[in-house]
Amino acid sequence: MENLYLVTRSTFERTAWRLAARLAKPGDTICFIQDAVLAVKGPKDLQVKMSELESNGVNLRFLAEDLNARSLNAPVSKTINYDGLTELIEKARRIIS
Amino acid sequence: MENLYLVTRSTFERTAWRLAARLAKPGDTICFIQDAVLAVKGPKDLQVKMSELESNGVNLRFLAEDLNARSLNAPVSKTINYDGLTELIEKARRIIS
Amino acid sequence: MLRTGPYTSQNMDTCYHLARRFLIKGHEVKMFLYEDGVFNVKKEIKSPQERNIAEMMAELLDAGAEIKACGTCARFRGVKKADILEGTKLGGMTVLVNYLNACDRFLSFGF
Amino acid sequence: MLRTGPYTSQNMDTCYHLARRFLIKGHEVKMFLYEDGVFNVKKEIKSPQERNIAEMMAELLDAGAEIKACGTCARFRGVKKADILEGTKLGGMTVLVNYLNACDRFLSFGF
Amino acid sequence: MNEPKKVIILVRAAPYGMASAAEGFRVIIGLTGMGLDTHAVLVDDGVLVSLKGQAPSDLGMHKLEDAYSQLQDFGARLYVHTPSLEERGILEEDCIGVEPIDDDELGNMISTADHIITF
Amino acid sequence: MNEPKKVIILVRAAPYGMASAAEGFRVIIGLTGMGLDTHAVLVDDGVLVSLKGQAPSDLGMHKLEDAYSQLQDFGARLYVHTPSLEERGILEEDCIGVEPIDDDELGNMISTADHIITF
Repeated sequence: MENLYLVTRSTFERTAWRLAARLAKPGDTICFIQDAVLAVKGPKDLQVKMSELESNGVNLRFLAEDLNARSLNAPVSKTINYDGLTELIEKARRIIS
Repeated sequence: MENLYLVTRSTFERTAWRLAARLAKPGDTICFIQDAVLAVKGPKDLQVKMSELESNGVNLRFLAEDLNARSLNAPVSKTINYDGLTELIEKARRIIS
Repeated sequence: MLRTGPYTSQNMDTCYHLARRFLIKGHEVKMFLYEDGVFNVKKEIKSPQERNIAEMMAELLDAGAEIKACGTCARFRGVKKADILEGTKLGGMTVLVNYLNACDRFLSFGF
Repeated sequence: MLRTGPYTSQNMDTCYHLARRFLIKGHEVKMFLYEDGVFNVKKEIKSPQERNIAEMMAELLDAGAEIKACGTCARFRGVKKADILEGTKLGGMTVLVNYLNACDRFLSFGF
Repeated sequence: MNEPKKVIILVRAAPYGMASAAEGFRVIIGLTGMGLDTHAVLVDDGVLVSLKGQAPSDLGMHKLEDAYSQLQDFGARLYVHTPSLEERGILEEDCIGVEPIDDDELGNMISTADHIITF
Repeated sequence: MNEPKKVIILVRAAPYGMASAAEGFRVIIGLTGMGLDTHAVLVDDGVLVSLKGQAPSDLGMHKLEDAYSQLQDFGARLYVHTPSLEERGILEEDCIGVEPIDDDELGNMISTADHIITF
C-alpha cells in the first residue's frame, strides 16, 4: 500500500474527510478512527463518495474499538482492530492524518 | 433582542453554524466571530441559508476585528466591532454559542 | 465559562476582549475555567515576543474580575493550587452554580 | 507528533494503543509532543476512577519509547522541566528533525 | 425564595473522541444536584450519547450511556433532538429513554431558559 | 551522505482562530533550516494564510502573511491548493507569492514524500 489516510474527527461535524477522499488513489487506504467512525452513518455526500472510492480501488477501513465504543457497526470485511491498524501502518509507505 | 447566537468556528471546516441557522427566530441575531467570519465566503449552502434568515428577520453580524485579521470584508451594515458585540450581549436575553 | 486553553484557541482572547469592555462599563465579570480552560491561569506562562495570556488574566483580576477554575479538571491536567495566578482559585461545581444564579448573561466558549 | 492534551481529546489514547503494539512488535517508538501535547507528560496528573494518562506515558517509557516535548510550547503553557515525567525531556525543533530523519513511518495527530 | 434558574445544556459532541459529552455530564449532574431547573438536550453528534450498546472498555473509558441513563433519576430532564437522530439514521427505539424534541420545541425551550451551556 | 528527507507540511487550518497555522510556520522554518526538503502546502482553510492585507494587531497577534511570505527566502517551497481557493472565492492575485497546486499535483507530491505533517 502506498498511502494510508487516517480520518479522526466526526464526519458530520467536520469536513476534514473531504481531503482524504479527494487525494486517495487506487491501492490507498482510508481508515476512519475515533469519532470519524461515524462515517458509517454518513453524511450522505460521504456515503456517495465512499462507493465511488471503492469502485476506484481505494480501501475503506473502520476501527473496531472505536465502533464498539460508540455502538456502531461496519461490514466485517472493512472492520479492523488496533492490531490490524498497526499492520496497516507497517505496510503503508506514508501516513496522512 | 431575544437570542444572540455566537458562531466561532470556520463555516467551511465545521458544520456547527447549522444549529444556529436552524433555531434562530425573527428578531434574533447570529454573530460570526473568530474563524467563523469565513462565513462571508461561504460555503454555498450557508450563503443560501443566510439570505433566507435575513428575509425571515434574523440579523446577521460579523466581528470587525476578526474580519480585519483575516483580510475579509462584510457589508458595513452587518459589521460590528468588539464594542458593538459588547452591546449586543447586553441587549440579548440569552446567548447561545 | 471557558473550556479551551491558552494560545491553542482564540477563545481566551475573545473572552479577554469582551471582559475588559464589560468591566470598563461597570459590569461584574466572573469566569469559570473548565477542562483545558484551567491552563489559562498558570502563572508560569512565558511568552517572549507574544501576548502573555497569564498577564491578560492578571489584568482582568486587577480590574475586578472574579476567576475560578474547576478543581477536578485541574487535577486531571496536573495543575495544582500553587501553579495558578494569585487571586484565582480552584473550586467545584458550586462555583459554576453560584455564577449561573448570580449572572444576567452567560457565555460559554468551547471546542 | 501529538498536538493535543490529555483527556480533552482521544488522540493521546490512540497514540498509546498504537505505540504499545509497535513496541511489543520490536519497533522503536519516538513521540514528539507539540502545542497542547506537552500537557500529556505532566507528572502531577491525578485521575481518580479514570485511566491515568501520565501513567500510560510512563508505561510507554518503561517499554522503551522515547518521548520529548517542545520546549517553546511548554514555556507558553507554563510547563517547566520540573513538571514533566522522569525520562522525558524538553527539546527544540532539532528533536523533531532527528525523529523525521530516523523514522520509517511518521504519524501526526492534531485538532 | 426565587424560582430556580432554568439552564439548558446542549450536548453537541459525539462521545469518546472528545471529553465534551463526559464533562457535560458532570455539569448536568452538578446543576441538578444543586437545585437548578436543568434540561439536557442531545443534539448534532451528541445524539450518539443516547445510542444503546456502547462498549468503550477497550478504550479504557467509562460508558456514557450508563451515566446519561441515570439523569432522570437525579431530577434532570434529558431530551434528544429528533432531526439530529434522523440525519444520522438512528432510530429512537435504539436509544436509552429520552424525550424526543424537534426544532420548534427546542426553539421554544430556549426561549424560556435563563442560560444555555454548550458542550 | 543520504538525500535529505522530503517532508510535506499540510496547513489546513485558518489563521488566528487556532494556533495551528502559526505553529505550522515554526515547524516549516525549523525543518528548512535544518536541511530537510520542506514543502508547505496551504489547503482547505489554510489558504487564508496567503490572503494579502491581514491585520491581526487588534487581536494582539502577529501577521502570518508576513511570516509565510519569508518562507521562500529560507529555502522552503510554499504552495496553495487552487481548488481550496476556488471553494472560498479567493483569487490567486489577492494572495502572496505562492505556487498554485491542484489535486493531481498534490497527490503526486505526496507520492514522492517521506513524511507528511498536518496542521
